[in-house]
Amino acid sequence: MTRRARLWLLLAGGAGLAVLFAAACLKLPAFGGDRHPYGDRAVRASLARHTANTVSSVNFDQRAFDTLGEMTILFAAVLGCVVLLRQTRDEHRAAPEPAEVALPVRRYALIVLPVALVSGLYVVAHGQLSPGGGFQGGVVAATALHLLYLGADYRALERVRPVGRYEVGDALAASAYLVTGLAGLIGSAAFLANTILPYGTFNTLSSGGTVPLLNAAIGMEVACAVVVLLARFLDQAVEIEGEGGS
Amino acid sequence: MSAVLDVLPYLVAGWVFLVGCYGLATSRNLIHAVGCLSVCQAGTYVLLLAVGYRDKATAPVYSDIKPGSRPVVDPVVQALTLTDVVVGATVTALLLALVVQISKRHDTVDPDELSELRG
Amino acid sequence: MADAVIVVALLLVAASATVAVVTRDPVRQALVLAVLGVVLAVLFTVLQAPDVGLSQLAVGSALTPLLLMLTVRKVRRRGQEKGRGR
Amino acid sequence: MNGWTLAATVGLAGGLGTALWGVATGPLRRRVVAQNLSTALACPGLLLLSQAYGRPSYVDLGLVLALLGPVGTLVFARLLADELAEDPPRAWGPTWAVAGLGAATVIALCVATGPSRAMVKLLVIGALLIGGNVIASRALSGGFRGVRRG
Repeated sequence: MTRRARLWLLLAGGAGLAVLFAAACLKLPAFGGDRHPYGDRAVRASLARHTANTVSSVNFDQRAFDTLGEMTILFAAVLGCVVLLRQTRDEHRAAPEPAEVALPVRRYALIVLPVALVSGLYVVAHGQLSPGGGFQGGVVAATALHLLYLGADYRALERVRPVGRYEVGDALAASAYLVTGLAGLIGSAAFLANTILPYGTFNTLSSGGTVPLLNAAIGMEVACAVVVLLARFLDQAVEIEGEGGS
Repeated sequence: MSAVLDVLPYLVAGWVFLVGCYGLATSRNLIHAVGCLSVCQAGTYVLLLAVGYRDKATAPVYSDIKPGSRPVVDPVVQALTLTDVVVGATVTALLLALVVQISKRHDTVDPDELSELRG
Repeated sequence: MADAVIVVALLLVAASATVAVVTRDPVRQALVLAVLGVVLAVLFTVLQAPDVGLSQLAVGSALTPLLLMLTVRKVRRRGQEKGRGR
Repeated sequence: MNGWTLAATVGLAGGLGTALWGVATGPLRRRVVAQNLSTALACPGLLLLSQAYGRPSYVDLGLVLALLGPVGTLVFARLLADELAEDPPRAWGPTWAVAGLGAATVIALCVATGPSRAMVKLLVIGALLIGGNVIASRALSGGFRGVRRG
C-alpha cells in the first residue's frame, strides 16, 4: 500500500472513530457525577478489611487475581526482552571505558542514590496506608540503582548488580505471590482470598491481612524486573558490538 | 463552563488516543512509533480516571482523613490505571527490544523500507 | 472555580500529546515524552488519583526516557559501525 | 477555591505551558533546559495542590518528582553528551529563577504547616528539588565532557 493510500485509510478510520466516540461521550454520565456504585462498594469492602488505601485494597485483595495477570504480563515482557536482547554469536563484548564525570554530578548521584532507594522502600512499605505500593516503589528503587551508571560509569553499576540474582529475585517474588494466593485455599476459602491473616489495627503498617504481603511481593518483582530490563538495554547500548565494530 | 467540562475530559482522552494513532501510522522511525504508542496509552489513562471522578471529592486514601468525613472518587478505575502504567512501561521496553532486533537484522528502523525489503 | 485547575491540566495533556506526536526525531520526542509524563502526573493529582500519579512519575520521569535513549544510542551506533565497515 | 489552588493553577499553567513551548521548539540545548525546568516547576505545583486539597499524603508525589525528575535530566545529559558538547546550554538565569520560585513555595508551605514532621519532609523535598535541578543544569552544560563511550 502506498503512503498516500494509507493516509487516506487512516483519515477515514480516524474520522469514523472520532464521530462515534464523540457521540458516545455525549451520552456518558457527565464528568464528576455522583453515581459510582462500584467505587462505593469497593471503599466499604476495603474499610471492612482495615485497609486505609482503598486502591491497594482493590489491587491486592478484591482484584488480586487480576493483579496476578498483570504480574504475568510483566514477567513475560521481561522474559521477551531477555531473549531478544541476548548476545548472539556474531557479537562480542567491548569493555566499557571509564567515564570522567564532573565532581558535583558524581557527588549528587552518590548522595541521592541511598535517599532514592529508601524512598522506594518507603513507598512500597506504606502501600496499604498512603498513596503508593509495590508497583510505584519498585520502579523508584530500581531507577535509583541506575544513578551509579549516570553518576559514575557502567563498570561501577555492574559491580553492585549481579543480573543473575535479580532474575532469580524476579522469579522468587512471582512465586511468593502465588504461594500467598495458594495459602488462601487453606481454611476452605478461595485462591488469593484475604482470610488467613488477622486484619490488624486500621492505619498501621501490619493492617489489611495479606495486602502488605502481596504488595511486598509485587514491589520486589517490579524492582527486579526493571533492573533486569535496563541491564539488557545497557548491555546492548554500551558493551555489545556487532562484527563491523572496532 | 460546566456544560463544557461535562464532556471535555472524555474528548481530551479521545483526542490523545487519535493523535497517537495518527503518529503511529505516519511514523518513519520505529522508535518514534513506540513513543506514539505510549501517547495512545496515555489517552486510555485519562479516559479511565475521568470516568471515576466525582465533584468535590478526594482520593480514597484514609491515612490522613477520617473514613466518611469527605466524599471520595472511585478507587476501582484508579487500581486499573496504576497497574496499567507500570505494565505499559515494560511493554514499551519489549517493543524497543524488538526495534533493536530489527535494526540488527535489517539495518533500518524505517517501517517503509522494511516492507520494501520483504516485497 | 476549583475546576479551573482540571481544565488547565487537561489542556496541557492534550497539547503535549500533540507535540510528542509531531516531533519526529526520537531524541526530541523522548524529551517531550518526559514532559508529557510530568503533565500527566499533575492531571492525575487534580483528578484525585495520587496512586496513579506516583506510578506515572516513577515510570515517566526517568525509566521511559532511559529506555528510549538507550535504544536510540544502540541503533545509531549500529549505523556508525556499518558506515565504517563499508 | 482557596489561595493555594489559585497559586497552583497559575503556576502550573504558566510554568508548564512555558516549559512545553520550550521543549517543542528551538535547538536541542533549549529543549533539554526546558525539560529540566518542567520538573522543577511541576514539583512546587504538586506541593501547593497537596496543601490546597488538605491532604498531607499527596506530598509523596512531590518527593518522588524531586528525586526522579533530575535523574531524568541526567539521563539526557549523559546520553546526549556528544551533541550537547558542541552546543552547550547556558541557562543559569532561568535555572536560578525557578530554584528561587521553588524555595519560596517550600517556605510558604512550611509557614502554613508549622513546626512538625510534615515540615521536615517539606524541607527535605525542597533541598532535593533545588539541589537536583542545579546539578542537572550543571550536568547539561558540560558535566559529562569526559564521557566518550559507555
